[in-house]
Amino acid sequence: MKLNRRTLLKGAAASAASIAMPQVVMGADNIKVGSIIDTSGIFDLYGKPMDKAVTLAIEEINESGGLLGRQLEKIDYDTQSDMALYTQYAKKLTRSDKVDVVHGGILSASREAIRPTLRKSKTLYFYNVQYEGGVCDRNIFCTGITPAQQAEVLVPETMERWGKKIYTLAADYNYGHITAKWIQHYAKENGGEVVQTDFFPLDVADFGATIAKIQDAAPDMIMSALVGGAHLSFYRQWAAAGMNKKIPMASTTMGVGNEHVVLTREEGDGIMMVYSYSKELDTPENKAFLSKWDARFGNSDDLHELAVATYQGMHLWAEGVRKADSIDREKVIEALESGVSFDAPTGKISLDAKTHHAVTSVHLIEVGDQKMNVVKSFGERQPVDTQGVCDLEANPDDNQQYEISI
Amino acid sequence: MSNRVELESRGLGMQFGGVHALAGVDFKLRRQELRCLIGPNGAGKSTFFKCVCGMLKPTAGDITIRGQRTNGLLPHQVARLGIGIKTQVPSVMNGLTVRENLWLAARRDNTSAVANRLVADIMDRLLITDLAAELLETLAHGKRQLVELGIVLAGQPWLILLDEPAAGLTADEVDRMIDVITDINRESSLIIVEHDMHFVRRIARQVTVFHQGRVLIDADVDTVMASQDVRDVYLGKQV
Amino acid sequence: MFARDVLPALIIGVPAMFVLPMLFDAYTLTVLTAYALLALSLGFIWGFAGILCFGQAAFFGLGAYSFAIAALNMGSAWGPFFIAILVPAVFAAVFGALLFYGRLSDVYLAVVTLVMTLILFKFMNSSAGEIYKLGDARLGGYNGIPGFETLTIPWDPGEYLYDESLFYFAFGLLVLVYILLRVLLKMPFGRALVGIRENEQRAELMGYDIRLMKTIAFSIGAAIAGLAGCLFANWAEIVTPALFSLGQSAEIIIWVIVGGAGTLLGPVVGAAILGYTKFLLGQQSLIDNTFVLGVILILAVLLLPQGIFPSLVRLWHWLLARLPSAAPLRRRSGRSRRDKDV
Amino acid sequence: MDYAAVVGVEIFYAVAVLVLISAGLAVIFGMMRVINLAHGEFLTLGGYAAIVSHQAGVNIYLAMLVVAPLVVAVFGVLVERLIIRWLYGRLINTMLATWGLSLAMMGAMTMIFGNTTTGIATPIAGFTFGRYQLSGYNLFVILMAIVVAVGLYLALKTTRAGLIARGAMQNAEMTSAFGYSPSRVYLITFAAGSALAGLAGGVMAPLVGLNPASGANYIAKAFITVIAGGASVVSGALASAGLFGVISQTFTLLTTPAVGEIALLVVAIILLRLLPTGITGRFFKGRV
Repeated sequence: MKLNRRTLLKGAAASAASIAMPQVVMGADNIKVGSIIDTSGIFDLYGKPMDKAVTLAIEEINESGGLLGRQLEKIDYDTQSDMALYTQYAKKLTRSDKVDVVHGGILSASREAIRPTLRKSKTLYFYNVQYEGGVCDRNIFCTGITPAQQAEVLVPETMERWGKKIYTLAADYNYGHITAKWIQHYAKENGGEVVQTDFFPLDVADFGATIAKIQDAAPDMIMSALVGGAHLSFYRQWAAAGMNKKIPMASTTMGVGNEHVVLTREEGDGIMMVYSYSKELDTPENKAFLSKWDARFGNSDDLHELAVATYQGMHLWAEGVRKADSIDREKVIEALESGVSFDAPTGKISLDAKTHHAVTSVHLIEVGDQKMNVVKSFGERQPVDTQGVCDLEANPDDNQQYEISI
Repeated sequence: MSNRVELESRGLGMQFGGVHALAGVDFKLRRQELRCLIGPNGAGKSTFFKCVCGMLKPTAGDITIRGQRTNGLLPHQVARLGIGIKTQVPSVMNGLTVRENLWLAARRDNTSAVANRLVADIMDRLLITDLAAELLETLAHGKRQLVELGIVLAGQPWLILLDEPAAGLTADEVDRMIDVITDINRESSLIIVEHDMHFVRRIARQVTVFHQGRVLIDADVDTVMASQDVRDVYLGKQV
Repeated sequence: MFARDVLPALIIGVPAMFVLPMLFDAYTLTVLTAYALLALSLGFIWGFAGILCFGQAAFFGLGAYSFAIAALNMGSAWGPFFIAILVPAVFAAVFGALLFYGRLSDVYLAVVTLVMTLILFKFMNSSAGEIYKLGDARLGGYNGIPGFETLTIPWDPGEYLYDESLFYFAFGLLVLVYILLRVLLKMPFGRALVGIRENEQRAELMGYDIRLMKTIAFSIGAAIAGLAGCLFANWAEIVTPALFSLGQSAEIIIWVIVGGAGTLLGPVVGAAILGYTKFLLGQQSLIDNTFVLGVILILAVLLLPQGIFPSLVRLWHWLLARLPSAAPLRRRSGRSRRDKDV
Repeated sequence: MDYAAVVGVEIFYAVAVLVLISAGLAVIFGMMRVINLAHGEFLTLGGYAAIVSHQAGVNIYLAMLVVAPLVVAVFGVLVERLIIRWLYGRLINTMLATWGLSLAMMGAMTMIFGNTTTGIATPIAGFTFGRYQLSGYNLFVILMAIVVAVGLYLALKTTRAGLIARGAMQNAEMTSAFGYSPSRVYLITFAAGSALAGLAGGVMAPLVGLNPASGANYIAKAFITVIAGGASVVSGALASAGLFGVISQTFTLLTTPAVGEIALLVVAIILLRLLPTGITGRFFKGRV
């Protein structure tokens, strides 16, 4: 009966991947890498390049002989931007596919949906996305940047250039609320003030009233932590009112969805941000990475921060396996905690044992000519926000996402 | 025949926007009476009918049924006073069978066993037992009129309001309808709104003529038929 | 009643409960069961009481959220289980009374229920701030509420209901609710509801208070949807505002119409088939999933307006009627036409 | 004072957007008793038509005001012939079928255009008003809404086609007695409603980041505006757009956008509860 069920499922799920790579070839000896990402639905803009990044990293590792002499096998599911499917596929990955590690999740909600399942089933989990910080769970490694890593650099740098009165606009969910707090924190620390913070539900696409309100408040600069397609309208309407010539803007989120390419030069030029990655980074690692990406996928138009973080997350995990010389979860976690690093496209990246978050370089970026031009780079930034609340060395059994209070 | 007044309206008025569909109707119905309401189109008889059964809320005056003031009661509340209503266009449950239609009406006040018996009796009386399992949507107009009458009877009302029961019936069916109505009248009072004067002549004793939202004349059938005023109204002259 | 309504459900339901987990994964079956229950709730109020609610997802979401919030505050899960049924039922009773006593029907009813769902959706989505807190539970906005207690075996609080045991529990509830609904529909209240669906005016003239009866039916539907939401929350271990979304409401309607409105089994089958289809579609990337669902809905409305299940029943009778020994069967097919409550 | 003027423009703008996005739906609902739940995707399609044609070198105004309505009208003709015409008189079924169409279009546009957000820049620069910057394009949107409302009113009231269309809605047989096929009248009405949706999509395109799921942002608002407006096409849409625009914008200015949206929805529920046939069902009976 067991066999019956498996064949039934496999037969029905005749995905392109499994056609291209028949079951027989996939030896039982392969290391199974589970990947669950939204490659369709409203988040596929983020998910598709991330999926490519997983593919690229696996192929690289396999070409260089695999891990522990075994080949990596990618088992991926499209969660269709539907949170219910995350739980479902996570259960499938752990119970019937029995993967050795899971990389994936985009939204925090999707991460929180699968984190308990992966923890219970003792499956190592890598979450490779810029997020609000605060997750404290020994089973997970978060390789994306967190708000403090951005705001710590972005707020003082832009205040120095533009002035001390900040008007913050943020997406109305966890990420936005927490980022807004950090903006406020660093503004105060550097002697400035946030005159007003407005939150916008993710589907709000009309910012006319807000633009009027901002003018009334007359700030020196705008800090935007707006997210997603609907919020792109803000930059457009802002420029349409001619405001981009009057009040400068910085953002912790613009560019992740390649917004700077969608916006015209008129609309986008001059916006400043801080990220760990820009395609314009002039380092040999980045050049090499870009040429590999281009060779594999034709062009790198859709490449973004999250895809690079995913690529790096895959390699960090591989480093951990190599160092542990085992695929056993406990040994890999110990190896990762003992300090592994990777010379990544973004610069050197390593993992903080206390929080399981990334220590990474960040770069001050200014949009110009639809490119993210690097103005200044800052090496080895600690995940200070999560470090403030989480210490897995002291409490290895901790299992929650802290809301950082400042 | 008892003389007790069972339904009465005093100064009943109904206004739609600026139009007075009813302008002070005084009306009395006694026990076991069979009353026909006639009048040209727009005379107000259907509006009166709807006010009595709760589908419209009158804007002036009072309706009293067996001593209880019923203005503003809803149709189901009026129905629960023991009043059965048959509408102009047969209002039946198309997707249900004849038996189910009758049963729903019978079951409201009775136990299932009593309701079943009642339904069987009524189907016998109306000679529709052979249709018991047919869906209403498959029945011809005349049968639907009969079934609707059956639904009304299944509620065991003491007062029945019929709106144009003869409309669209064949000559044979009209004969049947008249028999049934006469039969019903042995136990219940009836108010019948009707256009068809031949039909009225065959069943009515007392007739109320509506005109321009008022009662023009209220008399026995022969008087009404002989009245010059009534003829003028039907010929469209102003009175 | 027992022989015609309860027995067949048991004869099919009980073996199915044990056979299905051998064919499919229990965790997939559990969520399909929750969906089936949700479809059943709409199938009941739409198919039998004639109330087309465009916002059945609201009660699903309310059930799930009530469960999560209560579980976080109470620390155990059986109290919340009943709260998850009660809250949507009470909410629907109040909201339904507002609508039905105001005589809203048809399109206007559809719009108002849809708007109500949107309000809940927008509210839940913008509840990320710290002030949105019920007891120990933060509403969490877009990210939802994770980390609440889930159901345990009543006599063994240490043992969680999950995977196969959760499936047995959910499926048992589905069979139970199905049987209760069938029995309800055979009772005078249920029959009168069908009467209201067929002709409101006539039901009123018969003396039935349709406002009250519709409100009660609406509330029963909401209770079932809340139960489905509670099961979903137990399965997913997280609740998010997406539960209230228009997409979720749309899916429920699609399940019911594809399965067949006017039957109880149809929506269940529709939800199971389409839910599984969606799951399978997620394992390929050739064709967009939303596109497939949309096309299915269009085709269902155009070609099978009565739904798959009643169409199959019709086909069955059509075939029977053409068999050589059809004479006695023909009469029966006439009977079964009236038994819309398949 | 300047601020009041700026706020006033914003409120007018909000009303204008509602009028624009609901006009097509109002025509189709008011004249044909069909609710097109794919209306949001019709707008999105109009947006894509404008953006793609502009990127292919078409003048931006031509793209927004001509190409977008034309493309969507042609698409509307197809939809009417393939889907809607089989369902006339079955309100709920048309709602369900067009809901399916909405999902299918969303999926199809995702497959064609990808799920990336695109857009075009606004062709009109902002200008200074006292201490404030105002968006010139917002004024253009207000102007377009006025043109649409007046044009629609005149078309229905004074032209022969409008008369026939209104006649067909009252009594289809009479129209055929006059020698016009009701089927063609329906087709043309649906195409006209689609064209209006396309126009709105085109005009809105420079203001928003467009992606295949954008329609969802519009449909609920348009739907509520039209239903709350009631049966009269122009006066209904104007009345409810005015009410909702003022309410949502006022609440947005005073509090947050989330409250603004919720306020709009709550008012919609109260309104429909009190006036179950919409504003015009009560106050403007029988007007256009």
